[in-house]
Parts: sequence; C-alpha cells; structure tokens
Amino acid sequence: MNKVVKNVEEACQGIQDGMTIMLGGFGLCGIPENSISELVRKKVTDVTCISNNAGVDDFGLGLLLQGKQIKKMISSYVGENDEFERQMLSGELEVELTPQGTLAEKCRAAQAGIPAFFTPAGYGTEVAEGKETREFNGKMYVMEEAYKADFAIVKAWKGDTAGNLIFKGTARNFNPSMCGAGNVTIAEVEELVPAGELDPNEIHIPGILVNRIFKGENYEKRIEQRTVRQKS
Amino acid sequence: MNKVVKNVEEACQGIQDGMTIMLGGFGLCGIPENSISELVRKKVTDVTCISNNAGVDDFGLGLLLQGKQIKKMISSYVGENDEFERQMLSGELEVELTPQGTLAEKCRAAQAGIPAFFTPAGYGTEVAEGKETREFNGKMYVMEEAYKADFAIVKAWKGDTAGNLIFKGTARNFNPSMCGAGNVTIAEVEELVPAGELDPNEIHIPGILVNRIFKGENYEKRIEQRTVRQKS
Amino acid sequence: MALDKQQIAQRIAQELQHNWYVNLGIGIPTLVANYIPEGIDVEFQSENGILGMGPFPFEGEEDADLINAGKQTITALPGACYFDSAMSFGMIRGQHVQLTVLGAMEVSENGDIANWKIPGKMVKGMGGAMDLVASADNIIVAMMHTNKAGASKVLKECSLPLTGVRCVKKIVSNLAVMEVLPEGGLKLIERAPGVSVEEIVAATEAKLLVEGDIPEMTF
Amino acid sequence: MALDKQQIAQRIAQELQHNWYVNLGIGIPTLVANYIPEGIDVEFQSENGILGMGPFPFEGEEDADLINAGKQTITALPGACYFDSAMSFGMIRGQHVQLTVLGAMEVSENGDIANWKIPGKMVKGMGGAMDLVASADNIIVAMMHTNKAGASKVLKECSLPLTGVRCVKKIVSNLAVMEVLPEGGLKLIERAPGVSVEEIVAATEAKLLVEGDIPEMTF
Repeated sequence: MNKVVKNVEEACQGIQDGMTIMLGGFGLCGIPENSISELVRKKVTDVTCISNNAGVDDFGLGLLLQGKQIKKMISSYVGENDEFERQMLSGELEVELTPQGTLAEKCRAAQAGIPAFFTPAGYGTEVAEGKETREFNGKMYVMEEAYKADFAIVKAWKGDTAGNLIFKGTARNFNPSMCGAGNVTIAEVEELVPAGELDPNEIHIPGILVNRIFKGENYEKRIEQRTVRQKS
Repeated sequence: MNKVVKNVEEACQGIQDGMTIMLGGFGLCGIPENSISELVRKKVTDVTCISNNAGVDDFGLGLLLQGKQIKKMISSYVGENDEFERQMLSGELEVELTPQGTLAEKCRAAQAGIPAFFTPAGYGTEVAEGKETREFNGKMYVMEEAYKADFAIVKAWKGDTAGNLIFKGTARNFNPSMCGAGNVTIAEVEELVPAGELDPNEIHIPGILVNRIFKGENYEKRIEQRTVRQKS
Repeated sequence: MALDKQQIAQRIAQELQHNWYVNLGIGIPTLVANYIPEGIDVEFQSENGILGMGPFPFEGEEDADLINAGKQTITALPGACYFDSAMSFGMIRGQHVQLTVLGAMEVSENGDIANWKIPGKMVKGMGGAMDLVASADNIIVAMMHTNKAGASKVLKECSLPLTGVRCVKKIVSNLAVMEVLPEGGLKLIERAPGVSVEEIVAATEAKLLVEGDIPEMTF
Repeated sequence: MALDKQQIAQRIAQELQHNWYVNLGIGIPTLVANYIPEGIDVEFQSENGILGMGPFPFEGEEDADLINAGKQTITALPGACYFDSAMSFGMIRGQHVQLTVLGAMEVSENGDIANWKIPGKMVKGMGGAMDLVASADNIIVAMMHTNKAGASKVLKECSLPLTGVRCVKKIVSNLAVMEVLPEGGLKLIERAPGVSVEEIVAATEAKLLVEGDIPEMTF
C-alpha cells in the first residue's frame, strides 16, 4: 500500500474553489506549512476552512486570509490576527465559532462514521441556538453533527510509505482527528520512512486514514509566544 | 501523582455485589487476569459485566461464570463457552448482545463525557428495538447511550506510577476505551516503571484516566486458537 | 460440480482490487487471503485491532498478544499498525475499509443478511458483523447455497433475526455468483463449473434474474 | 488593599488539593501554577494536548512542538504525556479534571459566566472555555471585581453572550472570595486584606449574602 506522492503540488491536486478544507494545528503549532503555501500558490478561493485557529497575519492560515481566499472560517479561537478581525467585522468573511472540544469531536465523528453526538458544551449559550438539546441523567446536552470536508490536510512528525503517522509533542493536537474526516486526506511529514520502519505499536494514526503522504520541506515552525525562564 | 496500589487486593477494594464492572480484552487476549482471579477469590456476586467476550469455560470471565457470580453479561460475542450457553438458555444468566463497534464506542463515550451518539450498526435489526432511530444524509442510524460502570478493569503492557499506559499488539483492543469509563479505573500491567521512564509521545492512555495501577503477576496469556504454518 | 470452500474463497479473491483495505470474516472469508491475485496489493484489517495482518506465525513464534478477530495467532506485515477497538470500528463505520467479506446463514433478495442468531438454539452474538454490514459500501457474502437438508439459504425474506438490511452487494455461493440489484432482486452473474442455470434456480428461493448466457466461473 | 493579579492567583492556589488534575485558563489563572502549596501534588492539563505541563523552558531550549493552550513555549515534567484534541476534551467532558480556573468578563449570581465575546466589538472565540465550563464540576473564576469604569462585573445577570450557565462554583476577585450557592445567589466568604464588607457590597451588583464576620484572606 503506497500512499506517497512526489511533492506538495501532487498532494494538493484536486483542491478547487469553493471546497471545504480541514486543516490541523493549534495556533502555529503542528500546521501543514507546505500545503498552506501551495494553497496560496494555487490561488484557490471561496474556500471554507475548518481549523481551530486562523493563524497570524503573516503565517499559517493568515496567508490565505491575506489573499482573500477564505469565504468562511470554522474555528474555536481567532484572536491574534488583525486582518481576520477586519474581514470579519466588515462582513467579508463568514465566521462560525465552535467550542474547541466540540470542534475536535465533530472531526473525530466524521473520521469514525458517527453522524451526530451529544455534548454539554454550549448549552444555554448562542452556540446551541437552532440545535436540538436534550437531557441525559439530569444534565442538558446539545446535539452536534459531524464535520465533513472535501480535503483534510494534516502535519505529522514521522510517516511511512503506507501512510501511518506519528505526531510529536503538542503538535499532535487536531491533526489525528482530522485524518479520514475529509474525502481525501493529505499528510505532510518531517520524516518519511519505508513501511515497516515505524513500530506498529507506536503509530498514532493508521495509514488507512491517509490518502496521500509526502515529505514536507523547509519547516519554519514559528513560535507564537516565546516564553522562557532564566537559568538561576 | 502516584496511582500505585500495592497489590490486586488493594486494587479491587470497594468492588461489591451487584456492581457493574467493565473489563478489557478480546477473547483471552489482553484480559486483566490478576483482577479476574481476585474477583473469584472475593466471591463478589450478582455483578453485571461489560466485556466483549465471556472467556472460555476455565479461563477469563468463564471463571466468574463457573462460580455463578455474574448476573448479566453485556458482550458482542459469547461463543466458545458451554457453561455460558447453559446458563443463558436456562435463564440463569441475563445477556445483552451489542454490536462490537457500538460496544467499543459506548465505552469511549463514557470515557469522553458523551452521553449518546448515533451509529448505523443494528439499524433494522432487533438491536434497534426500543431505541431512537434517525436519518442523517439519507442513511438511517440508531441512537446509543454511553455505558457507565462502577469499576473499569484493564490490562496494559507497560505502565508508570502516574498511571500512564502502553498496550501491546492486539492486546490493546477494548482496554484503552474503558479507561475512565468506570467511576474507578484499575489497570494491571506487566511492567511498572517510575513516572518519566515512558516516552510521553508513546503513551496510549494518559494517567488521568486511571485511578489505581499495580504490577500483575504470573500472566498465563492463554492462546485460544493456536494457528501456525510450517517452515518450508 | 459445486465449489468447495477453497474455491468459493478463490472466486471471491478475484473481486479484490489494488490498494483496497479488506476485512475478512471468520470461516470461508478468511481463506480469501490465500488467493490474492498477482500484482494486487491489498491490506487486511482485523477488527480486534490490526491493519496489515500477515499469515500465521511459524511454529514456536506464536505471540498471545497478536491475534485476529477469529482469535487465531497471526503475524504483522511491514507497515502494519495496532489500534484500539474504538478506532478499529471508527475505520469500519467511517467507510475507510473498501471490502467486507463475511459468511451468512441466510441472505434475502433485497440484500438483507442473517448470521448471528438462531432463536432458542444458538446465540453466539453478532461480534463485529452488525457494524460491518451497516457501514461497508461493498459487502460480499460467502456461503453455501443450501443448508444440509437442501433448503435454499438465498431467500425472498430472511427467516432468522437480521444482522443488517439491504447491505449485501454480491453473493458467492458454492453454486453461483449473484449480484443484488439496487432495486432489489438478485441477478445471476456466473455459474459454478458444470452447474446448470436450472440447478441454481431450483436451489434459490429468492427472485433470480437470469439474462442471456450465464458464463461459468473461471479460476 | 485590593489584591493584585499575583495575589488573586496565590489565593486560588490555596484551593488546590492533593492529587488533583487542574486546567488553568489564560491570564491570571496561569499564574496559579507559581503558588502550589507545599506538600500538594497537582498535575496541570493544557487542553491543546498535554498532561504534566512544567515551567517555561530555559532560554535556548524552546521547542516549537511543545506549547500550552496560550501558545506559550513550555516544558513537560516526568510522567507527562501528549494526546490529541479529541482525547483532551474527552478528559474534560468526562469530568476527569478536578478543577478548572478561568477568567471572566462577567459572572452572574447564579453562576453564569461570560468571557468570549463582546457583540460588535470583539470576537476572539470561546476556545476551550465552553467545553470546560459545561463539563467541570469545580470551576473557580479569577477576575477583577469591577471594570475600568468602576462598574461591577459580578452581576444579577450577565449582559454579554454567555459561555456557560450555572457552572461557576467560586469567584476570587481582587476584592473578595465568593461562593455560588446551589440555590443561586453569592455568599461572601473572605475579604481582601483591608477591604471592608461595605466596599465589596458596593462593588457587587449581584445578590450577595453576608453572614456574620467575614474574615480577611491570609497568605
């Protein structure tokens, strides 16, 4: 089972204007940098992005916002991005805010063939407006439906030719739950090894959930908040 | 955070007659052998067991069946066990059969605070009787509720003092999804190491989902179907 | 001559396509793995938690922690991975597995299947079968066309409790290959070598569409 | 003297109990980690995917792949583990985290909280706050008692869009510690050193129960 494509162009083949694209990452941590650059280069427009955050002005999904390629953002937190705020307040950009855990679970539900589930998050708030609510064991819950995307794009640390993935540290975040949640799942990895080199017990995401894999290049891995302490 | 208890007796403290106990394992693979022996020794009776299978006549949950300690079994597959069949057909033993994926997801839902979800499994069959069904995107689904147990008992390969777990091969099966699905989660492990020795990136189940951990002894690891091929 | 179990498996193996993930049920379906056509790369999923399942281990190399859904000792091929049951059925429910092959006690002409329970006699449970049949896009049933008493197991309606409704796409029996038509009803596709259309029709209670010449299976 | 932010965090740290898993929100809550009482072992969860979060790294040792929910570079303590967002919020939703501390723009006397949106002005999003407040059994809010204009942020009813309803258990402000009563209404528990009950009542729009002598906080 060989999922390897030769480069980011081939990986992103078929991504078209108006599509819904799911992208992994939390802030700038664990984002598919190569694929985002390719989306900029391809100039796909009118896309709906499902991603926890929207990057910063000049990095991550902020690059797509700069080019006004995004029609709608589905996220949980969109601070730290002036251009985003401008487009949203002016009405150029549609924004759907979803609680972070609900967002993760809606992706995981799509991956796992679960069309809907109940969560307490957002009950009694505007997030629950228009949604079914229901009591279980004396507590109120909101029904949330799975997200479906045309493409899911994730970033992993190591991957093998069969598409198996291992993530690193907190760069894991939304990436695993998005695998298989799109009709096509693209994985870019820092290190690509032959099938059989990864310990089958240590694989975070089985290759069956990945359609295309390639070795990414020139990762910047920008740090949003560099916080340190002094050696005493 | 130290979750270590000194032995299986201490681990199983508080398990009482009439309780609901969830146990990991698939067939005899990855079952909590030490804890099952302790349940036999303690002679707890009238228990409801949630476990994919019911063991064989003289091993696994079959030992509890021998002692007539089980009031009700919730499983997906219960073949290969004569005493089970006898008790079920005579009406001594209550049996609730649940599709395997639904069983896994009902445990995972309990772990993850999701009271209910929709699955296509069992739609149009007697499994769906009395349950809510609903259409999503042209396909019919059944609503299933989370399982809640008093105790969840799992078997892992390696664990650390903080309760973090790593499973091995297909002995993983139901064990991870049951962690945290009981009010108290007990983990027995083949190897118990100090916190910090396991690579945080390779941990399958975070210690937060485990309340008590101990090093099991004398694992028999009986093989149900020994199938081999000849060296040619 | 009606097919034997190995030949049923061999015929089903012809349905395999390159790069498919496949789940094989217990019994005849397991045998399909022995007949993968040349040049076809498929990966086997076993719902207890492995992708990339390999052949049985050499004697003395069995690992109690490495079994398939039939509880048989197995091996893992390069590129294999292990996962928990929730993830395993996530794959199945999420339709990431391209083909499911399973046995049946009965199938009906609209694609219903029964294979988990004989009321009052045998209740082993559905295991993963209900999840598989409710989710998989492509389900092939491997079965004997009739029971030991000679009665058809390919029926207008199943008499046993159902495992799934309108889900079977194809049936490969010891006598024939049949397709379930989208609007219901079965269509005869191939005959076992030396078995006549009349014999198949006689052994089939379900509505069976026979159009033109029905070729014999080739192996 | 009203408390400063460090003191609010310090007072909240007194609420920590041995063996608790704790989620600290951005801002004042983050500072709580600096004041863990002697002999108390707690583990910090950050909802982006780490349990066992440690202090900031030494200069030059920052790892872009290791951050907290505030996107700050952090370290991992021995016994830490990483996990994905679905698992992370499974922990939260499944009530495996014993204490959540977060900031608020407004809280109401029945325990409602608003902290994610000012219509027409600021919409940064709720991040994980809605999941946390809907799930956690024990929620402490760290906040300033009044806004810059001196208006109370401890209200009869929140005026801003809610993050969660009837969820806050305790409020630690720069002026006071207040408990949300199960039947609704706040109860004054402690005063900031040198702050009078009258000052607190004047700064509180919500119904505030004052019973007997109200002790000063001690540090």
